[in-house]
Amino acid sequence: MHEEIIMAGFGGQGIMSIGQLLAYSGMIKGLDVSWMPSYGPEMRGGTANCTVIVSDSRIASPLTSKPDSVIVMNLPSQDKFSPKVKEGGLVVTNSSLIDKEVEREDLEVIKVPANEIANELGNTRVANMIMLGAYLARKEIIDLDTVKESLTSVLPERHHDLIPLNEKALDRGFELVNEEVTV
Amino acid sequence: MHEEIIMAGFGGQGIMSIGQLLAYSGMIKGLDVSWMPSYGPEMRGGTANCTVIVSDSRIASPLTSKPDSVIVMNLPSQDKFSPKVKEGGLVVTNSSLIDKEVEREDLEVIKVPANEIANELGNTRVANMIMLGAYLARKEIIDLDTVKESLTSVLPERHHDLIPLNEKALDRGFELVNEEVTV
Amino acid sequence: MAEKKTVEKKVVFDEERCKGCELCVDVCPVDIIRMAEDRMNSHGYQPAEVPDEDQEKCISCTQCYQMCPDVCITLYKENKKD
Amino acid sequence: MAEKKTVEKKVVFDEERCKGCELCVDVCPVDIIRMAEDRMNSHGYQPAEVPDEDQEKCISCTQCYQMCPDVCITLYKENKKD
Amino acid sequence: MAERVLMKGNEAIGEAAIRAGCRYFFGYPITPQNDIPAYMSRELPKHDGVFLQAESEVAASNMVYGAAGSGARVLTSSSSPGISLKAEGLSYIAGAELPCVVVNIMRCGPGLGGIQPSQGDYFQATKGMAHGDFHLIVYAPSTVQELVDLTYKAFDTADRYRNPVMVLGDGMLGQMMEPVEFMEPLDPADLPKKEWATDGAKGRDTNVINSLALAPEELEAMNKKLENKYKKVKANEVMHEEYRMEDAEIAVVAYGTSARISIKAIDMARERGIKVGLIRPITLYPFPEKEVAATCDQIKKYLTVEMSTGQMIEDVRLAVNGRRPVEFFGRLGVVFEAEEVLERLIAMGGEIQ
Amino acid sequence: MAERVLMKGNEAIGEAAIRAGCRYFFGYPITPQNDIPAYMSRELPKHDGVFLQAESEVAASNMVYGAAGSGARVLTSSSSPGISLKAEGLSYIAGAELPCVVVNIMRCGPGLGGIQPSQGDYFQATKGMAHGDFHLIVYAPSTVQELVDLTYKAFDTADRYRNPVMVLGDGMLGQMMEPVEFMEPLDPADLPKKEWATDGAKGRDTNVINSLALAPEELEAMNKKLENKYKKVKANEVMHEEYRMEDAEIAVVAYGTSARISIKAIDMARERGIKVGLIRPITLYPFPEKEVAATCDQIKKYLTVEMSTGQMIEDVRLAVNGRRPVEFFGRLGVVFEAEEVLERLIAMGGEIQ
Amino acid sequence: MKKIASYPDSLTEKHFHYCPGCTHGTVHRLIAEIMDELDIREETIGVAPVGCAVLAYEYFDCDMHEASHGRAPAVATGIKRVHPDKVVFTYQGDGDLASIGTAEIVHAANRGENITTVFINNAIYGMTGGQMAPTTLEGQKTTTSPYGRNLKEAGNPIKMTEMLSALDGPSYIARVSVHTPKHIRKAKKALKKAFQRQLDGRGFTLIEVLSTCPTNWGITPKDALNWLEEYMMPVYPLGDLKDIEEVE
Amino acid sequence: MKKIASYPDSLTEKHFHYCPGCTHGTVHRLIAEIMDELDIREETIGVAPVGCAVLAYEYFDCDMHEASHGRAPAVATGIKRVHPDKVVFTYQGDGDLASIGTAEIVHAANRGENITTVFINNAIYGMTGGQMAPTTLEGQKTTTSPYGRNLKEAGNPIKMTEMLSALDGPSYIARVSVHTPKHIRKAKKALKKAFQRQLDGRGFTLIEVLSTCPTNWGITPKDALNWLEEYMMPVYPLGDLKDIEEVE
Ligand SMILES: Cc1ncc(C[n+]2csc(CCOP(=O)(O)OP(=O)(O)O)c2C)c(N)n1
Ligand SMILES: Cc1ncc(C[n+]2csc(CCOP(=O)(O)OP(=O)(O)O)c2C)c(N)n1
Ligand code: SF4
Ligand code: SF4
Ligand code: SF4
Ligand code: SF4
Ligand code: SF4
Ligand code: SF4
Ligand SMILES: [Mg+2]
Ligand SMILES: [Mg+2]
Repeated sequence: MHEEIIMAGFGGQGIMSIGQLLAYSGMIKGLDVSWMPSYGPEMRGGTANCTVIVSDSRIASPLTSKPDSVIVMNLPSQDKFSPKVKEGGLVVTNSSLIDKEVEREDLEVIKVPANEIANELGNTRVANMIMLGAYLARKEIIDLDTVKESLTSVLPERHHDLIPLNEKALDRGFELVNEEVTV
Repeated sequence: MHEEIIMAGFGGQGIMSIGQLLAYSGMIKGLDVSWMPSYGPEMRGGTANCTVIVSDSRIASPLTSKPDSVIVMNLPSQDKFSPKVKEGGLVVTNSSLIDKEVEREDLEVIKVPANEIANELGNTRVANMIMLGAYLARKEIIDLDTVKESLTSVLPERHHDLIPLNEKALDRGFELVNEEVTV
Repeated sequence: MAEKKTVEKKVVFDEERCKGCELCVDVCPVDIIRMAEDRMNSHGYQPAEVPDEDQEKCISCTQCYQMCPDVCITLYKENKKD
Repeated sequence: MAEKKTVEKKVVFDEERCKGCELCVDVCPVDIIRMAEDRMNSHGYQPAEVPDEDQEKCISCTQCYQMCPDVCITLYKENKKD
Repeated sequence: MAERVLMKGNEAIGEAAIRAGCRYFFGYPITPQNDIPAYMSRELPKHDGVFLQAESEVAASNMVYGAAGSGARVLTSSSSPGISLKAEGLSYIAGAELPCVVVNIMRCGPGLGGIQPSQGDYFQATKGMAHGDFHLIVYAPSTVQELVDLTYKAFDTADRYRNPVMVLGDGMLGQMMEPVEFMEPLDPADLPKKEWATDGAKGRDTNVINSLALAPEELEAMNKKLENKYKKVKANEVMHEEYRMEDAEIAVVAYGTSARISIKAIDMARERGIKVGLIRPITLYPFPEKEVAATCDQIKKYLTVEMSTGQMIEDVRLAVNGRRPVEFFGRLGVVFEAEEVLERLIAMGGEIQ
Repeated sequence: MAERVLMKGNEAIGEAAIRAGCRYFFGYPITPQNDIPAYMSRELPKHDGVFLQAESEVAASNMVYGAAGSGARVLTSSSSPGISLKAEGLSYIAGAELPCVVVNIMRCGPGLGGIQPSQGDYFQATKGMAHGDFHLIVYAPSTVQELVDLTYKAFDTADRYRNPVMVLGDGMLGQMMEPVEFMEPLDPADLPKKEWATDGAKGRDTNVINSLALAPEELEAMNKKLENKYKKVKANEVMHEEYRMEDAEIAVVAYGTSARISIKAIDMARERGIKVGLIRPITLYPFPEKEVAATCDQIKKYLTVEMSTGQMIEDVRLAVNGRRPVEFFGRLGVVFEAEEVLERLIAMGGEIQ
Repeated sequence: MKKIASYPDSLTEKHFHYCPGCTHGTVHRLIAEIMDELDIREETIGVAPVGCAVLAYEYFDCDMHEASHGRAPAVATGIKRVHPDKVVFTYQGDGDLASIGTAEIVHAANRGENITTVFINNAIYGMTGGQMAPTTLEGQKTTTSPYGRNLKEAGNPIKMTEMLSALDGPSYIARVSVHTPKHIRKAKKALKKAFQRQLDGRGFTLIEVLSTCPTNWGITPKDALNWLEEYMMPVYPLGDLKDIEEVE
Repeated sequence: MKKIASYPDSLTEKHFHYCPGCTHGTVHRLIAEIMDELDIREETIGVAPVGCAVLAYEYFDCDMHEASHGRAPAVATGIKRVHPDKVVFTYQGDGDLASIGTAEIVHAANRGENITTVFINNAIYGMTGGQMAPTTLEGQKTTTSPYGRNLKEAGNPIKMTEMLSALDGPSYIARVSVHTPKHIRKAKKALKKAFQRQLDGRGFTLIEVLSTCPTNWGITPKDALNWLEEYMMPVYPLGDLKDIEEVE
C-alpha cells in the first residue's frame, strides 16, 4: 500500500490538522508516513496545503507531483490540484464552498457538503474532519477507530474538549460516503 | 646585477627610510626594485627590518633567505641576520652600538661608528644615512648622486630642511669606506 | 480621472483592496459603515460599505479614511457647501 | 617571598619591566625619582630609579606606584613608624 | 526501543539536542527554521537550560563561542543568510578548537533570495565558510530520523574533535513531519569534564581560549595542529549510504532532500530496467571520497543531483578523478520532482547502451 | 607613458581605484591593509569623493550595497576576518546584481590568527563566500603593478557584469613597495549612466534594487539569470600567465605571492636542468580550467604551491581531471622560501626521470 | 462633488500584502501622502527592511532599495553619500532596527546622517511568525517567550528611541502612534517634519510609530488598537524626544 | 620594613607589551588588585578584546577567553549563562566597544547581563596604528582623519556611556580617568564597586576609563596625560552616570 494525498484549502480550514491526523494514525498502525506542508511567503492568509504519504514501505520523497487523492476545501485548491491527480484517482471536494465541477472524466469525485454538515453539528471548524471521514470511507488505508484514537495526540490540549465533536464529524463524513456507496 | 639586502635595527633608527631610499634610487636608474618591510605584532618598539632588492632583471620574490648584504644597526639584528648572508657576502655594522664581532670568517665586515659620526654632525637620527653611504661605497650598485637626488622624493616634506644634513651623512659614510679602502 | 459616479456617493470603497478589518466601522461617528454580508472580494474578504441610503449622512470627518490601513476609501464632499 | 634587601630600600624598581615612561618621576612629591643614565634594560629602556641616598626621603605616598603603568614599583615603609 | 512519535524536522532537532545533553541555545529567528528556537524556548527551561534569543546571528555565534569555551554543550541554528553572519564567529570557534553544533536549514539565496528549500550553501558549509584553513564537520541528514540521530551524534563528534559540527538540512526537511524514535536522554552531569574550559581557575592553572598566534612559527603550529586534526577526521568520520548499488551502472550522488527524491527516481528507473543506484554522502565534510572512488570500476556514469547550480559535483569529480563522466542535474528555488531525475536517468541509460 | 613611482601595494590599490573613477570608499580598519583606508581618507577629498569609516565591516558592505545600488563606483577593502563579516552583504550585492570592488589583503587565520601573509581565503573567495549560488569574480595580482592594473580593470568588469569583483592579495603584496606606472585617470562624469540605479525616479519608471523572489519560479529565474551570467564570465574573463612553459615537464601552478616565489624557484630549478614552468592563474574565478587542461599532454606532473593547506589544488585537479598527478606544496603562517619549492621540484624532477 | 481624501499618488496600485488591520498600511499611506505634499516622489529613494515591510518596494512609487536585515541605515548612508541632494528614508521594524540593526542605527544617528528613519514598533517579529522582539513587553507571550517575556532572562523592552536621543547627531526624534485617527494625524505631522528637516539638511531624524500586529498578537484588529493603547503606550510614551530647533 | 604597595597576585609575571606610558597597564593593575582584594581570581573569567589589549590573557592570572573584535559582551554572555555563579568581565577598547561592537554592548546592557565591562576610551584605534575611533575628538588627526575629525562627515565623538545609561538594564555606569594618582584611586573605587555589584547579582555594570595612547597621539606619555585632561575630559565628563542603589 502506498497512498499519496494532497490536502488543500484556505488557511484556517484545518487542512494541516487533518493531514497530521492521518499521518499520525498511519504511524501508530506501523506504516511509514510523512507530512509535508507547503510553506511560503503567504503565511498571512491565502491558501494552505500539505502532502501526506502513507506507505507500507520506506517513503522516498515526501513530495508528490501525481497524488493518488486530493482533499480540496475551496475552489482555488480544486482548480490547482485536481489536474495533478493520478489517472483514475480520487478527489474529495467540499461542495459547500465549491460549486464548480472537476474537469476530468477519469477521476472519482466525492462531493461533501462539509460546512453544512459541520454547521449542523454546531461548529464550522470541524468541516475538515468531515472531509477526512469521507476520504477514509473511500480509501480504507486506516480504520476510523485508529484515527479517532489519534485525536488526543494530534489536537493541542486546549482543544481536547472538542474531541467528541471531532469524532462525530469523522463519523458523519464516513457515513456519508458509505451511504452513498451502499444506497 | 642582482643585489639582495636586508637592513635591520631598532624601530626609530630609520631603517625603513634608507631601504626606501635605495629602492627609489634604483628605480630612477631604470632598475627593477622591491622593498619589503617585515611587519609584525611588534608595531610598538622592538626591531624593524626590510628587504631591498635591486636588479637589472625582473624581480621574482621580494623576500630573500640569503641576502648578498646586510646593514645592521643594533646587536639583535646582527645576531639575527649575519648568519643568513650569502657566502662571501657583506655586513655593514653599526660599531657605535655593537661591539660584538660577526662570527663568520667568510664575510666582509665594514664597521661604521654611525651614531658617533651622526652626533658629530649634530643629529643622531642621520646614523642611518651614514650606514647607507658606507654600503654604497662598497657596493657600487647606484651612484651617490642619484641617491642624494632621491632624498627629496623619499623624505616626507616636513623633513626637507634636513636634506643637506642627510647628504652630508651619506658622504661621510661613503668617504669612511673609501678612506679605509684607500688608506 | 472621471469623478462622475452614478449615485452621488460620498464614501467610496475599493472593495478589492478591503480586507474586512472593520477598523473603519468603529471609527465612524455617524455609524454608517457596515460590513457587506452579501459578497466577498476575490481574496475571500467581506468588504466594508456605506449603503446608498446612508451616503448622505456622512459628515466628511475623514476618520474612516485615516483609519483604513489598506487605503480603500475615497471621500467626496458637496462642492456647494463650502 | 624573602623581603630582605641589602640596603633598606623603600622604593624598589623592577628595572626589567620599566619602559622609561617617566610618569613616576613627575608625580613624586619629594622629587627623588630619576631616570638611570648609566644603564639600559634588555629592551633598550633606561629605567627609573631612586638613588640609595634618597631612599630615606620617600614619604610613602604611593603616588609613583599608582602612576606606573607597568607596575614596576614596590614600596616599603618602616615598621616602627606606625 | 522508544516509541515512535510524529514530529517536525525542526522540532526533532531540538529534542535530539536536549537528549544529547545540550542545555544552551543561542540563536536569532529566521524562516524556515523558526520551530527550533520556538521548541528550545519552550523545552529548555524544563531542563534548567538556557534559551537566549540573541540580538543577531553575529552575537549568537559569539555567545556560542563563549558558552562552548566555558565548557557547555551548545547549539545554534539558522538559515542561509543568518549562517553567513555567523561566519567570522565560526572561524574563531574552529580556530580556538571549541566544540559546538550549528544547524543550517538552508533556503534559497543569494541575498535575501526566498524561503524555498535549497542546497545552495554546500560550498559555504564544506569549504569557504570563512577566512582561514579550517573546516566544519558537516552532516547531511535526509530524514527526520536522521536529523535526530545526526544531531545527537554531532555533539559527541564536536566534543571529541573540539571542532564545530554543522547539521545541514533544508527547508523541506525542517518543515516536514515523519515518525521518529528518540534515544535515551543523556544527563549533562555525566559528560566528561572539559579540563581546558574557562570555568574559573579554582585550584588549577589558568585556562585560555584563544585563536591568536602572533609569531609566524606559532601560527604555523596552530594551523598544523588543525590540519592534523582534519586528517584524523577524514580517516575516521566519513559516513555514506548506498542504495541499489549492487549491479548499478549509473550512480546518482545526492544528499539530503535531493537524495530522497532521487531514490524515488531510481526506483522508477529500475522498473524501466535501468541499472541505477545511489551513493548518499552522509558526511559532506569529510566527503566520502574513497567510497565514491571505489565504485569507479563498476559505474559507467555518475549523476550528481543537487538543489543548486552544482556544488557537490566538484567533490564528486575530485573523487572520480576523471575516470568516468560525472553529469549534473539540479534546480534552484523549486524542489524538483522525481520524474525530472528519471527523465535524465533514462537519457543516460540510453547513452550507456 | 606615465612615470614610474615607488609605491606600497596597498596605496597603489587606492590610487588605481581613484583613477578608475571610484569616488566612494567605505571600510573599517584592519591590518595589513590599513594603508588603503589611510590613502583614501587622504586622497578622496581632493577629488570631491567620500571616504567613510564605517562602524564595522558589516555596515561597510551594506554602505557599499547602497552606494553601488545608487550608481556609484565604490570600493571597500579589508583583510580576512573582516571579509568574513562582509559575507552576507556580498551575497546581497551579488543577488541584486550590483557592481563593486572588494579588496582582501589576506592574513593568516582561522579566527584571529595572525597578521602574516596567507592565501587561506581562496575557498572563501572563489566558492563559499556566503549563502546561495553566486560567485565573485576574483583577480589575483602578484606584483604591485598588477595590483594597479587589476584594480583598475576590476571596476570595469564589475560594471559590465553587474557583479562584485574581488582583488585578492596578501599582506606581503599589500606592504611591499615596487615601481609602478599608472594609467590616465578616468573622470567619473564620463562613465556611462547606470539606468537601473536608484537615484531618484525623475521622469522615468521607478527603479528597485532587490534580491528577493518569493515565488519559486521567480527565485529560479533569478538564479538562472545569475547562472547564465557566470557562464559568460567563464567564457570571456579567464586570465592567466605562463612562464617557461615551452618545454616544461613539470608545471607549478601558483598565484599571487606564491607565484612570485615560485618563479624564483623555477629559475633555480632550470639552472639544475629541471624542465619546469609556471602556470599562474590571474583570475581565480573564473579559474583557467581549459588553459590548465591544455597543458596536460605536455606536462607530466603538476605542483600546486599555496600559502594554505591546499585550496586551489582542488581547481587544479578538477582541470587536470585525473590525467596527471597533482602534488601540493604549501606553508601557512610563514612565507616559504624559493629554496623549499626548489627542493620539492628537484624531488619531482628525479621521479620523472 | 469634491474629492476630499483619496489614494495618494506616491503609492503604486499594488494591494498591500499585510494582514487585515495591520497598521503597516497606515504608515505607508502617510509616507506616500508626505511625498505627494512635499513633491519629492521623484527625488526620493526609500530603503526597505527585512520584516513584514520587505515588499515596501512594491508599494512606494519612488526608487526603492532593499537592505539586508537591520542594515537599512548603512544602505541609506551609502545612497545618501552618493546623492546628498536626494531624499533618503529607511522603513524598519523593531527586530530590524532595535535588534540586529542596533549598531547601524546608532552610528547613522550619531553621524547625523541626513536621512529619515521610520521605525515601526509592533513589539514583535511579524514576518517570521511572532518571535519576541527587543521591544516585546514584560510578560508578553511570543513563540520564543512562550511563558511570557521574563525581564531577568531577556531584559527590559528596549527604549531604542530614548537611547538614540542621547546622541548628538539626531535633529528630530519623536514617538507617535497610529491607533486612532487623531494619533494618525499627529503621526503624519511628525513624519512630515522629519522629511522637511532632511530637505533642510538638518541631519538625522527618526520617528518611532507604535504599531499593531493583530496576527501575531493573536487578537482582532480592533482589539489590537486597544492593546496598543493600554499596554504599549505606558511603556513607550508618545511625544518628541529630541528636537533641535535651530542650527549653528 | 613593611611592604605597602607591590605587584598584585592576580597578574602573571609577563611584561606588558604596551607602549611606554600607555595606561592600559594602569587599568590592568587595578583590575588585578580588585581580584586580589575580593578574592575572586579563581572565580573570574575575563574576556579579552581585539585591540591593544588582545593579549590581556597573558597578563591576568585568571581564566581568560578571547573574543572576536567587538563581540566580547556576547562572548561574556555565553560564559555567564553557563556559569552564573562566576565573575565575568570584558575589557574593551573604544573601537571594539563603541564601533564594531555597538549592538553587543547595547544588548548586554539592556538585558542587564550580570557582567562587568571595562571600557578603555583612548579616542583612537591603538592596535591598528591610529585610525579614527567613534570617540575621536573634533579636529583630532588620525590616519583616517588626516585633516582632523570633521563632524559633518564623521559625526560627533560618540557618547556611548551616556547612551547606555538611558537603558534599564545597567545597575552601575561611571566614567573615570587614570591620568593622576588621585583619579586612579577613584577609578579603582568605581571598578571595585562594579565588580561588587556583579557579585551581588545586580546586573550589568560598565566603567569607562579615559586612557592615553601616547604612540598614536604622537606625544610623550606625560603630554598624553595632559592632553587627556585638557581635551578629553571636557567632552567626556567624569562621574557616575547611572547608579541604581537598591533593588526591588
Ligand atoms: C540575517 C537575517 N536574519 C534573520 C532573518 C529573518 N527575519 C526576517 S524579518 C525578521 C524580523 C521581523 O521583525 P521586525 O523587524 O520587527 O518587522 P515586522 O515583521 O514586525 O514588521 C527576521 C528575524 C533574515 N531575513 N535575515
Ligand atoms: C573583524 C575585525 N575587524 C577589524 C580588526 C582590526 N582591529 C584590530 S584591533 C582594532 C581596533 C582597536 O582599537 P580599540 O578597540 O580602540 O583598542 P585600542 O587598541 O585602542 O586599545 C581593529 C579595528 C579585526 N581584528 N577584526
Ligand atoms: S468620513 Fe466620517 S462620517 Fe463619513 S463615513 Fe467616514 S467616518 Fe463616517
Ligand atoms: S478599514 Fe479599510 S480594510 Fe478595514 S474594513 Fe474598512 S475599508 Fe476595509
Ligand atoms: S612613594 Fe611617594 S614619595 Fe615615595 S618615591 Fe613614590 S612618589 Fe616619591
Ligand atoms: S612609571 Fe614605571 S615604567 Fe614609567 S619610568 Fe617609572 S617605573 Fe618606569
Ligand atoms: S504579521 Fe503582523 S506586522 Fe506582519 S503584516 Fe501581519 S499583522 Fe502586520
Ligand atoms: S598603541 Fe596606544 S593604546 Fe596601544 S599600547 Fe601603544 S600607547 Fe597603548
Ligand atoms: Mg516588528
Ligand atoms: Mg582605542
